[in-house]
Amino acid sequence: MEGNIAWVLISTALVLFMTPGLAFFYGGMVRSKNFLAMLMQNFFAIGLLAVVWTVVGYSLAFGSAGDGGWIGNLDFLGMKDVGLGDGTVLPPILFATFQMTFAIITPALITGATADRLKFAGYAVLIGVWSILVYSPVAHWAFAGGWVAEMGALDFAGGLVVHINAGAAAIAVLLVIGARKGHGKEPMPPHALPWTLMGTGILWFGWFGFNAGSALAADGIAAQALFNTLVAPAAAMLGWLIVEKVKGKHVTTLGAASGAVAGMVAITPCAGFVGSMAAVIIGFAAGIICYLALFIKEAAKLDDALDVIAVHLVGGIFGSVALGLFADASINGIVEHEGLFLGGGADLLIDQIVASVAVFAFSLIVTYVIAKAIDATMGLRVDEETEQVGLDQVLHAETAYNNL
Amino acid sequence: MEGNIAWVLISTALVLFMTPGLAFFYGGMVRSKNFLAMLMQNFFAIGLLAVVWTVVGYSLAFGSAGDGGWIGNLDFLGMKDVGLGDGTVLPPILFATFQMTFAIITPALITGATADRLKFAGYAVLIGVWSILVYSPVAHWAFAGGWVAEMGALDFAGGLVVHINAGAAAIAVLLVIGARKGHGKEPMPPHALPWTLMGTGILWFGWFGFNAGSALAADGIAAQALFNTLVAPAAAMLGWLIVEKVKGKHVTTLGAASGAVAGMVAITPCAGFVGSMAAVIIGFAAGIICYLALFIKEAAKLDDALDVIAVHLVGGIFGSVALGLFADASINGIVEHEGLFLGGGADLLIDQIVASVAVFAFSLIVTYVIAKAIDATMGLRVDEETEQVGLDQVLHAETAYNNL
Amino acid sequence: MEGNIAWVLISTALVLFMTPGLAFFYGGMVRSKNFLAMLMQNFFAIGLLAVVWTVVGYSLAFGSAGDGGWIGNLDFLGMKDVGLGDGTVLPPILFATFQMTFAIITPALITGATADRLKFAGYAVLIGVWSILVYSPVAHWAFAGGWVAEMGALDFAGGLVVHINAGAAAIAVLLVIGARKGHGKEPMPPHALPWTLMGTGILWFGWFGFNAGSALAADGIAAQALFNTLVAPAAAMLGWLIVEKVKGKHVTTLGAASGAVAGMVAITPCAGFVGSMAAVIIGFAAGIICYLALFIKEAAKLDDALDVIAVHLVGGIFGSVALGLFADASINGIVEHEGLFLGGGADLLIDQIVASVAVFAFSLIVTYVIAKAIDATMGLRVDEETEQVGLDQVLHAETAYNNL
Amino acid sequence: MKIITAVIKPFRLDEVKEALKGAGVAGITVTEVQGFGRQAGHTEVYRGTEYQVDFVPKVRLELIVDEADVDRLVEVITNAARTGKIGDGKIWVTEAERLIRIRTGEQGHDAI
Amino acid sequence: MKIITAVIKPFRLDEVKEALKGAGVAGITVTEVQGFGRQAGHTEVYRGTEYQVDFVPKVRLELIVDEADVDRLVEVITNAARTGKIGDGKIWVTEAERLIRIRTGEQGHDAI
Amino acid sequence: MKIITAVIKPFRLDEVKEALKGAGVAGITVTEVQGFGRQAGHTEVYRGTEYQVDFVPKVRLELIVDEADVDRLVEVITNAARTGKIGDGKIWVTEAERLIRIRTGEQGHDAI
Ligand SMILES: Nc1ncnc2c1ncn2[C@@H]1O[C@H](COP(=O)(O)OP(=O)(O)O)[C@@H](O)[C@H]1O
Ligand SMILES: Nc1ncnc2c1ncn2[C@@H]1O[C@H](COP(=O)(O)OP(=O)(O)O)[C@@H](O)[C@H]1O
Ligand SMILES: Nc1ncnc2c1ncn2[C@@H]1O[C@H](COP(=O)(O)OP(=O)(O)O)[C@@H](O)[C@H]1O
Repeated sequence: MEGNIAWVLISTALVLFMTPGLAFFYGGMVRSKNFLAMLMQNFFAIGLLAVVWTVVGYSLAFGSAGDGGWIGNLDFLGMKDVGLGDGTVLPPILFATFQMTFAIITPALITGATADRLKFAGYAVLIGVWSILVYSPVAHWAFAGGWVAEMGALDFAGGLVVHINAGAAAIAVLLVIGARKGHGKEPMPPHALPWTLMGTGILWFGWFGFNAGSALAADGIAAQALFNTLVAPAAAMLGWLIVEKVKGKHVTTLGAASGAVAGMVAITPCAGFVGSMAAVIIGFAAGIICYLALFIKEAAKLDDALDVIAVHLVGGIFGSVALGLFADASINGIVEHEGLFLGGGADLLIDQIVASVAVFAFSLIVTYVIAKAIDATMGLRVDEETEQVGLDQVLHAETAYNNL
Repeated sequence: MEGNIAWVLISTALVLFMTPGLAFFYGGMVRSKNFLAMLMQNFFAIGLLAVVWTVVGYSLAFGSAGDGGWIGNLDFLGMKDVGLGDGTVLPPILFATFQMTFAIITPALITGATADRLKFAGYAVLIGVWSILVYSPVAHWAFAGGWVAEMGALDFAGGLVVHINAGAAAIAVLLVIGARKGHGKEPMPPHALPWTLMGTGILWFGWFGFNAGSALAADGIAAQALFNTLVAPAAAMLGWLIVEKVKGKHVTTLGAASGAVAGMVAITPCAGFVGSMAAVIIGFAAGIICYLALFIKEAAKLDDALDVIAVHLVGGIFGSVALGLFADASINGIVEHEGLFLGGGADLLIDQIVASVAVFAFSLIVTYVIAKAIDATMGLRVDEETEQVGLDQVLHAETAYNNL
Repeated sequence: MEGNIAWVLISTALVLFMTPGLAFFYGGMVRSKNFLAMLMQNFFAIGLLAVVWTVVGYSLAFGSAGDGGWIGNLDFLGMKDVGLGDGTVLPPILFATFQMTFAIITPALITGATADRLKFAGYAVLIGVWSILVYSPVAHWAFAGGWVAEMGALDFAGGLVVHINAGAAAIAVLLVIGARKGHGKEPMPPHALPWTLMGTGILWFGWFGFNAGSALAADGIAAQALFNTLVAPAAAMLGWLIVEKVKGKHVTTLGAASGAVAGMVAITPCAGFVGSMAAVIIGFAAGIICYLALFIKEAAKLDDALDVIAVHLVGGIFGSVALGLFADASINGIVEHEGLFLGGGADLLIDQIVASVAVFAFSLIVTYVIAKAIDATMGLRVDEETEQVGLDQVLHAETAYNNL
Repeated sequence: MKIITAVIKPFRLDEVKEALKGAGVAGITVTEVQGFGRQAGHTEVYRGTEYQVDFVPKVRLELIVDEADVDRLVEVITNAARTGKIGDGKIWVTEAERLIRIRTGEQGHDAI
Repeated sequence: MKIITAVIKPFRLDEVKEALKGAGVAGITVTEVQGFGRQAGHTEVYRGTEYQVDFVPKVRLELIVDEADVDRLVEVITNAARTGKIGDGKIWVTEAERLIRIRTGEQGHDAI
Repeated sequence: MKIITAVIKPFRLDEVKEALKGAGVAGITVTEVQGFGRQAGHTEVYRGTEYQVDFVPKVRLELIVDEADVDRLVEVITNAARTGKIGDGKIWVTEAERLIRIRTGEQGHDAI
């Protein structure tokens, strides 16, 4: 058990490290006048959501686990009775902390879509409420033996709970706040891609904890998940770069980074359920598919600034559905129905699709209501002048770079 | 045992990673002409102190452990007889390495107070001597069963040994070197806060090893310490930002970072001794208290450039004392007298106060003597022109950013 | 076993994190117009080589392990039969993943020598082919019980396989592509050393996984390797800075970083085979020797832009040979012949020298042929105008920093 | 020949550049600058301390043009740069005695 | 109207700005520049190799002022920027033929 | 006195500086700028979208010199900066009415 505890301890630290990584992944892509605001949104997500999760979120998600239901209960409010364990099980407080790091990064993913225009106070309320009304229920469905799990759908590390969930929420918020000023007219190039690449490195590193840590043990399944989390993003990078090269003339560093992240997203639901070559295929396909999904935002007239839809929503859906094709009982005994391509029929595939649609719809609708309510009351978007001058100066009274 | 070894191995790596994190946490806040010098001081601390610790420091700190005394002995000079263990205990060489990372970062903390004006050679001698004359004794007192531990005071991961110790030393050095040229007259805004936020992310990540690693086992106590190290800084971030908002009009990214670090500091002595909601309370209070402690440096007319007093000294004292209120035997059986708020009476509280005062006074006095001696002989502060031109160019013949 | 698995899981993540670290270590030193290209080369190495290793590289390296031969077989193509283990052994898929991270970073090391002038497509082919024709064989020789191991030479974590191998390859590629335009005439100062220092911090952190992870167990040997990986680079930093101070007037941050990396390189082959004070001595000597080796590139008229020869080749040779002096059976029972200084005679020393020469020669020759072939067909070096304008813009249609 | 120098708000640069292109301008040299003027600076906060930042980021454009084009181009810049809010910036005109194109050695009007 | 251009040491910028404010100046445009001059550059070290950096960071100020104010302001800048050490910089004065305030279209003296 | 302003390609700066040193020039002020001109900008790619970057990095040099030296120095700069390819840049000359050395208060020719 000590070895398992050691692995989940470090995995928790790794996943927490992803949120700063995400901050910089996104932050390098925004204009420099909004860099600190992006960092702030992400770091603040740690501050607020750790407390929300401790007080109520964990209980709502993991109370009455295994009930096949829609939401947890209030048994664990304030981490009551979430103890240290007796040495023979994973300490419950450790499991709660590991899950906390997922609850933190999921709403933070939204900030990529809404870059450069969110009011800070509105954002704070948004993610706090969202965490309770959207994240905890969906986590209950899929991670805590709720109806999704009972139905038979699988989600190793958060294809449904994290990526589709956040991706759908991003669309909802975009529908409420609209596009950046100047969107489509002026180019808004990344102000400093090196930060984005640094963020990518940190994300990849942390994702080993995210996926392989979700085995909750230091065993062969964790090992396979680790392998898959290295190889699928690698293959996705190749996939993305190949399309990029075919469609334009250049392979870009942002493409390499984006492809890798797309692969991380897609392999998330599959990590501990699929074999080695399946991971290569899923990754490679994800790189291509997420690249092609970039056009969606234009078609849908959504100013998804940093492509949360293409990378997280589409990547999450693709990964969740791909699990219905590649799930492999020889990798993980939990797999009852193997994937279609392994001769397990369409059972799992259908469950995966149903679950994806359900999470997408639930998150989209509830998030829309929350965002609309905030926008109508305290406001969710800054005024035009703030947007011109930059969020850093107006909201946070700071400037990212000071030379004089 | 393997699981425990695995956890302490990675924890050691995590704590070592904190020193580069600290370098950037501080480095983002100084002016760009002194950025490299700040990085240099911190990286050099690794270089010098790892060797000092190996040769003599570890022995002075952990020799004759459990003697209730003031200093160790010379049994382990050059890591003599510090072996690999027999597989049933934590390898002694691993324990020595874990402790080494603490011995490295503690004097490095001082560099925040003295930013922009330390002579490199003087600094090198200062931390080398300090490590032997101040750090090793204090570590012996509290970590190696010296008089502080025997008295009954507790220090899970370094509230006394690391933070009060470094904070008091910072005051002493400030008394010797005085303020930066222009202090109080010209604004000296952080040259690039993104580096500071990156440093914060690394510090938080590494702090999981610092605190939860101090359990020296992969067990429930480590798990609770990990939880506390996530939640207390989160709550502290909220506390700091709330005061900031109440007193000014803005919440700042530097405030979010500073609040989080204040929470990390305060929870350090408590991490494996207090329960979940206690951690939330300690963290939240630390955020408020450390913010309010910012005024001390003005009152005391000390140019504590990057607020080592407010964050490390005050945070460390607050955490150490708070342990006397919240220590919880149900979390950790080592706790003999529970905290005042848990009905354990004032015993522990008094021990904690005595220990805090003792460490503060010892470090302040001895450091003052060392710093004064260095200043009188080789000089501890650069000349005025060097300060104007910048330390990077004059001391290190380098420039942080080269565009032409 | 769980504890061992936990340690190798996290070690694998740590080593993978080194490649982004290397990207920034190098990236800070190039001119800003080539910063992204450097990042791209390194991140792309992950993308391509993870797939190559999965499909064929692992099998060629570790197939028919222990045969005392020159190359593996095709048994594990596509990770066939590389399973999850039965819980009593390290999962084979985990071992394969750990080794993958070494296969990724080794060719990436070359990019430091060839900075500012490699054609991306040529580079991609180069490292892909190199991985198969050079890396896999050499890994087989030393890591998989091939002829080098059978002869009796030791390589704990890659002095031969990683550093001498990459260093020799760097010379070969330099012989093919020649010097940067303006080399020797205009100064080409590092555009932003803070990135280099950040990279150094990440490298050091990751190197704990590299070296201590190579114990493949969470045991005393791993602990000693961890200690050595902290202390040897620290001592090397001191060694480098002392020579720097003696020869010039300044100690530089780049010197601190370079010295530390030199120490990491030199201790790599020795990490789990030598004692504590031996590590201090090896490190200290490596700092001095690698500094002095900087002159080689001038003597050899090779424009080794970021000193891969001095740091990796010379550091790797020195460490490999030093093992013949300091190998200590009391640290690791695998050591049959102790080092010369421990009274074990010259047996091991000779083996180490033979192995170093063999790896050097093999890598130099085969790499030269590969590079020459690529250069003659698709081209390995950009044209002059691209070099002037910068690789970022021309090859990747991106700019690292955008202010307007 | 005349030199038109304009200091404008950074987020109008694109508009001004396009307008000048439209007006047939063949070359501009642009510098990032910091301006101090009637437009108040702003307050920044550093760990509980407020301080005033007097300088506001601006962009400085420099164009060498034929005397005959000056009025028209000043007009073009003014229109494209104007937001009507304080801090829109200034334009000033100076005399250029000679102009040389480095590549060809062409001088004066031909070098523009 | 005249343009005063001054190249000064960066760490005197604050002082010079305050002095100019005190002297009633309503606007300044500031650029970070690199200067080469009598003040020797410095040596930097790159892995054992020394190289000479000729350029020294400086700050360039530009003020459009009424002719009548030139002497006074040159004096103000000189006093505030002077350290007495080599490299204090230069001030030069040129003629501005026109000045326009973009926001209002005001011209000449009114636009200052 | 005259002011020579030159906008050149960044990678020629070293050569130009050395040539000017060789020609006895005692001071130069250098600014990083972005140029728009005949030299086409380039295309950048952002996640599948191409956009045109019109501005090209350039370096701007400013030298105050005696009238008598102008022709010679323009020649020196031209030769050192020329690559013969489009985008080599421009040199222009303006009149400086006064020049002051801050350190000493020297004026005119003595202040150069
Ligand atoms: N007299 C001046 N000389 C040089 N630059 C000036 C002058 N006055 C203003 N500027 C520049 O123009 C910018 C805008 O001026 P400001 O007074 O703020 O508002 P407005 O443009 O509405 O007059 C300033 O930030 C500064 O860069
Ligand atoms: N002739 C010149 N033309 C343009 N700028 C000059 C000239 N001479 C000096 N400068 C600028 O003034 C700065 C200071 O000049 P320098 O000769 O170093 O010392 P001093 O100011 O004491 O004369 C230089 O760094 C440069 O930016
Ligand atoms: N009329 C102009 N006014 C100001 N700067 C100009 C002008 N024309 C060109 N420049 C500057 O000179 C640079 C080079 O000019 P360009 O037209 O590209 O090529 P060439 O130097 O061969 O004429 C431009 O990038 C710009 O900075």
